[in-house]
Amino acid sequence: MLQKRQILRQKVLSNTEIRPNIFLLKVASPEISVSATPGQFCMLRVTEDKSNDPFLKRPLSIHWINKDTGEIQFLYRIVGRGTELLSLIREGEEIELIGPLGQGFKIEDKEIPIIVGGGIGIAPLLFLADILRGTRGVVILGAVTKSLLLRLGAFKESGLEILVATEDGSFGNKGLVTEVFDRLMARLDESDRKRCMVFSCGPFPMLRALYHLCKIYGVKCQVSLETFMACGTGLCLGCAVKAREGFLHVCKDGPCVDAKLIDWEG
Amino acid sequence: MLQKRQILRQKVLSNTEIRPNIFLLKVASPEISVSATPGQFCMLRVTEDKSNDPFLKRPLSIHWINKDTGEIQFLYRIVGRGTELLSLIREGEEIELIGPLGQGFKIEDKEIPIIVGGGIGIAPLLFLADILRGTRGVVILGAVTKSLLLRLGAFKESGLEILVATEDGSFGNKGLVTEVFDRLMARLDESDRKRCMVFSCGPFPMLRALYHLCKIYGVKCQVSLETFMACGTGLCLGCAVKAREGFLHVCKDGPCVDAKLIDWEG
Amino acid sequence: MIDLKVKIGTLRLKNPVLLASGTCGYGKELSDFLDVSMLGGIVVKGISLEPRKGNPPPRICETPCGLLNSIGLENVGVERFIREKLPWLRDKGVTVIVNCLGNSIDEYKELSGRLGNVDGIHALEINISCPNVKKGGALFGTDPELTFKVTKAVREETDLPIIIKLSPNVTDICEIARACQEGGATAVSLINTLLGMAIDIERKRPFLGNIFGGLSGPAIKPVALRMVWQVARCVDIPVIGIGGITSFKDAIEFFMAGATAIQVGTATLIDPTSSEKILSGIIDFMKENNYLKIADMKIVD
Amino acid sequence: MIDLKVKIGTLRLKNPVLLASGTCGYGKELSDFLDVSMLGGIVVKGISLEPRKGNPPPRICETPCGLLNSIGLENVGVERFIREKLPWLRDKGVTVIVNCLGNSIDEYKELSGRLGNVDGIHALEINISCPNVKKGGALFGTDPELTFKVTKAVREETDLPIIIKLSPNVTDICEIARACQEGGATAVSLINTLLGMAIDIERKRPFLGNIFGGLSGPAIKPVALRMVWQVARCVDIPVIGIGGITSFKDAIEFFMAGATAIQVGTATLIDPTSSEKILSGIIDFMKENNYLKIADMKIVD
Ligand SMILES: Cc1cc2nc3c(=O)[nH]c(=O)nc-3n(C[C@H](O)[C@H](O)[C@H](O)COP(=O)(O)OP(=O)(O)OC[C@H]3O[C@@H](n4cnc5c(N)ncnc54)[C@H](O)[C@@H]3O)c2cc1C
Ligand SMILES: Cc1cc2nc3c(=O)[nH]c(=O)nc-3n(C[C@H](O)[C@H](O)[C@H](O)COP(=O)(O)OP(=O)(O)OC[C@H]3O[C@@H](n4cnc5c(N)ncnc54)[C@H](O)[C@@H]3O)c2cc1C
Ligand SMILES: Cc1cc2nc3c(=O)[nH]c(=O)nc-3n(C[C@H](O)[C@H](O)[C@H](O)COP(=O)(O)O)c2cc1C
Ligand SMILES: Cc1cc2nc3c(=O)[nH]c(=O)nc-3n(C[C@H](O)[C@H](O)[C@H](O)COP(=O)(O)O)c2cc1C
Ligand code: FES
Ligand code: FES
Repeated sequence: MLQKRQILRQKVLSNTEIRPNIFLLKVASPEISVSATPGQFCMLRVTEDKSNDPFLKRPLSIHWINKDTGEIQFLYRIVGRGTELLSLIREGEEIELIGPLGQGFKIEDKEIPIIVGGGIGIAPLLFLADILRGTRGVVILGAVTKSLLLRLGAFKESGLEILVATEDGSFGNKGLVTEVFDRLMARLDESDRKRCMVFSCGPFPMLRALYHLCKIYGVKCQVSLETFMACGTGLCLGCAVKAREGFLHVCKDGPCVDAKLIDWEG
Repeated sequence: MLQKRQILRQKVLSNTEIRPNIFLLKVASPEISVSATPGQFCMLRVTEDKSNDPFLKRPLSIHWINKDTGEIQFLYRIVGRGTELLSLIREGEEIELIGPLGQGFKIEDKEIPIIVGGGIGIAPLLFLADILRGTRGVVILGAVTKSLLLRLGAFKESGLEILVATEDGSFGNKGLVTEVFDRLMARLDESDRKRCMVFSCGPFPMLRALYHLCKIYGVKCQVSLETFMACGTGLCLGCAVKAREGFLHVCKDGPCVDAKLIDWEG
Repeated sequence: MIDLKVKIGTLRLKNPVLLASGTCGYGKELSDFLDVSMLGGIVVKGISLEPRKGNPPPRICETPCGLLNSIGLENVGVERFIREKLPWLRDKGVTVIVNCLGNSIDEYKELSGRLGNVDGIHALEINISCPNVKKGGALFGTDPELTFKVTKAVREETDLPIIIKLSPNVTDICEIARACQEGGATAVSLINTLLGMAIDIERKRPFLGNIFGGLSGPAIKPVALRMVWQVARCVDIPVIGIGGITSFKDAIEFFMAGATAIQVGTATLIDPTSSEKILSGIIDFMKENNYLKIADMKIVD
Repeated sequence: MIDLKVKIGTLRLKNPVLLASGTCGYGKELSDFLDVSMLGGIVVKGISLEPRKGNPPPRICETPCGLLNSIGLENVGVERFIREKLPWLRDKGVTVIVNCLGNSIDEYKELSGRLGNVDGIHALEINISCPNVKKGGALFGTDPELTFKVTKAVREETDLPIIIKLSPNVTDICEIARACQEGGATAVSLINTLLGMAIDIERKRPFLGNIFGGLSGPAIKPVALRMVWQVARCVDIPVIGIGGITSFKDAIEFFMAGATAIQVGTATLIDPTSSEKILSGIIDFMKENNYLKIADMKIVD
């Protein structure tokens, strides 16, 4: 039997704090770079060799990939012990990871892509924007304030139209990404809206609000979900989230799913 | 109430592999350097911050101290997970440790000190040799082969007479340190022997053989013991070793004890 | 020269490394990483007569060197298992042990009857850490009499080798193991998870949707090993060791305690190839220490 | 504004952080690092009528996020304790709880009678994880009836607050806790260590001189927390939480589960100042979350 996948140990190219507590991690991973699609994730070992604590690998979305150089990037925020340990890994060291995992975003040719990301939720969306280069797509990025707005320059390189919302109005539109999205949809005519596909990632309340707007406007919507994961590979059934019917397993059915499958009030 | 002791976090000055799997660790610790006596030890945290595994601190003897600069040294061999993790700590990083702990060697002025160390067991003896500078003392160092002989140069600086035994005869006398010791004792007269105090550290069988020789020659003998330790501070009673009567607790009654207190056959 | 084969009654395993129920799906999920047929066998996710949806999220929580889970026995049910999952395993030549869940003695009976006649199933593992709905929800596996009854009922229903999987949440594990032996069990496997919980202090509520969960992983290994040691000394049937096995060294400890085979559980979640690494580590250890068979490693006291 | 004081019957603690028995010696050993009188109190190393030598070495073994110990209740005996150890604690104004060991109901009685009249002792903690020599060595704490009898016997012997310290190695912890309540216990404390073992695969023999040992440390916290949650919901007397508490967050989890106070055990071995850090972390957490008393943190379900 062919072993398609392995636990990879790969070289860290850099691990830089780009904003307070926000890190950009670059890893040389030809294996992952060739096969990954936008929206997929990896499980990363944050624990030192020989130690069992913290016990689980951490899921991180693939932020960006350079298929030519085999470099992959992760963008992460320190929220606890695991991400803190991850932030200590230095250039030249090796990191253990598994990937690419899960279902990425489903992209169809004739659609108008609308990318909506809030806060660290923009992580999986740069790779997506890059792939959508040359389309009529729009990217809406949100943050609390200008200094927390992440990777704006990198998104601009995709050539897509970029709209920005900051809650305090320090940059771009004042308000929430959903408000910008609302105004954008209001401007489009019915037939364009039908062709739109929203791709989103961010805090749950933002995704829920976005989903409700999409329902009102009759726009299709995919979201990237987060939940606690033990394996990331479909073995444990631990990553269940409430769906319209029963449960979805984020690591296998997702993380990117059609927003209408989810039980948003659950 | 005065808090005399703290958990120290101190800067690592260097951590160098001086022989395969043998490391010399230098730490800036003015606190420990001022109060430690030869034969005492420290408990060192080998675990990364935020991790609980490996769970226990590791006991290491104080190898050498520079009271002027506040530098302390440890000499250790990689035997398992903890010492392996310790070996990864780099210059400039901090290490958490407690010390000095336990009873060091008891040194009296009029004695002729005979220092006997085998293998990594020489670790606590350099500090001792340094303190005994200027006495009539003799140091007997042993190793399997020349390349495993540790810190010979450093011992020479103490100015004490140095005898060396290698099991394969590749350096110094061929044979065991106990054989060299035996010959040395045979040369001394009764009154000199009475004034001798043997200080020793090494593998248990070596210490036992040495103790039996000391008994035959009527020579006093102190040994530095090793055992599994949880706390190193006298709290858990976990470090018991069989004594003539009941148990000795290595971290409080030792590690340096009068050899005749121990149950060598237990 | 080394003989890795072990016998559990009429069940023959090519080697003593099994995958533990609930941590390897139905085998196929792992096949991207591992040739499952290389192992002694697989214990598939617990199966009940009817499909089950499982517990509300969150279902997992990391703990020091361990994992709390409250999956709640989510599974596709016996019919879909036989139709959709088993054929793949059969095609690959995998030795299949089916972990069986029931809420009454009748359910265990019916389930083992149904599974007993199906090609490609080599043994049943009866998970008695299930609530007995007829008896107020107390677990079968914490009561020696109920354990005996379940064992006997299943024994009468099928000729397949029957492994009873013990719950560690008991005062006297030997009493339960003896009840299995008396009931006609081919073997016992242990341990299932220790009952535990965690609290989310920010939200001020239990972390898991189900409040309680099962603790697994390296944290529980000392308890598992102790119980295997005890059970291997109080029954005459084979004992399969489970609990926190992450490296070949852990496996060797269980063989020395008296286990005939072992199961790798949570370790697979963290590294899907763990079982393979453990197997090759066992072989190396046996070579270096001149052991010819697994049973030679048992400590005789 | 925050009131850290807690009451355990007539025992008043200035704060809810205690040192657990067997991990803080007789207090003085810690005084180089810690002002013990700052804490709620100390539970001294288990004391028996006669001095005990303890178990053969090795007595400790590191496990994943945990510690196995088989100290074997080594102690100086009640008379030397009173003569040599207690005066120092009394002088420092430390609240002293004496952990009591016995091998028969009579021993527990005699010991608590002896300790009940001594100045400077504020409560007794009865360790019922001791073998009952009259009953083939089964532990008192695994049998509800024996637990009841021990509690009652001690209760009749002294007016001091009596805390019964429960063994977690039981099927139904509530059954045991209720027996304590019925026997007249002032409070229960839990958990003592989980029974575990380790094997030295190089030497092919159990690692500990005593074969079995007690597992403590972060590894066992989920089990301890679950039991505290259960017991806090099945008895009306105060519950003292113990098991793997290493940070203030762990302590908060226990308060939320329903503990009135907590004990810091193995954490002190690794960092002798843990209890102090935990106490200050509790205070900060309460301030940030506007809790006024410990009891306010309990989750009401
Ligand atoms: C598919 C997927 C993709 C993700 N992509 C990114 C990303 O690109 N960038 C990023 O910053 N974060 C991402 N997250 C969230 C990230 O996994 C968590 O922030 C991280 O695991 C927290 O670990 P910790 O040890 O620092 O925090 P702790 O809170 O100490 O972690 C304790 C446990 O909770 C889990 N956990 C905690 N928060 C989350 C969370 N929000 N989601 C899932 N598990 C969590 C941890 O994995 C761990 O098992 C993603 C999550 C998922 C499921
Ligand atoms: C007072 C004292 C002084 C010591 N001084 C030195 C020294 O200067 N240089 C040196 O190289 N070694 C010294 N040792 C031994 C050293 O502590 C062990 O080699 C080390 O703890 C091994 O840890 P590990 O994690 O690498 O090994 P592992 O075997 O993985 O450790 C597992 C557990 O066993 C304990 N352990 C293992 N071997 C020993 C041992 N021989 N003695 C005590 N505990 C052990 C560890 O501390 C740990 O708790 C000393 C031991 C003691 C008690
Ligand atoms: C996510 C998860 C799901 C599990 N599901 C089952 C199950 O369905 N049936 C069963 O008998 N045991 C189940 N178990 C228990 C394991 O098979 C095993 O007994 C336990 O986890 C201890 O072993 P470990 O520490 O190696 O994981 C499950 C364990 C985990 C972690
Ligand atoms: C080395 C050691 C010695 C102990 N001795 C006693 C004892 O004498 N009496 C007792 O009731 N509990 C004793 N215990 C149990 C602890 O008091 C505590 O209940 C247990 O270790 C769990 O808490 P922890 O995980 O915080 O250590 C001991 C524990 C350890 C680690
Ligand atoms: S995280 Fe294990 S199945 Fe999804
Ligand atoms: S190591 Fe704890 S008392 Fe000596």
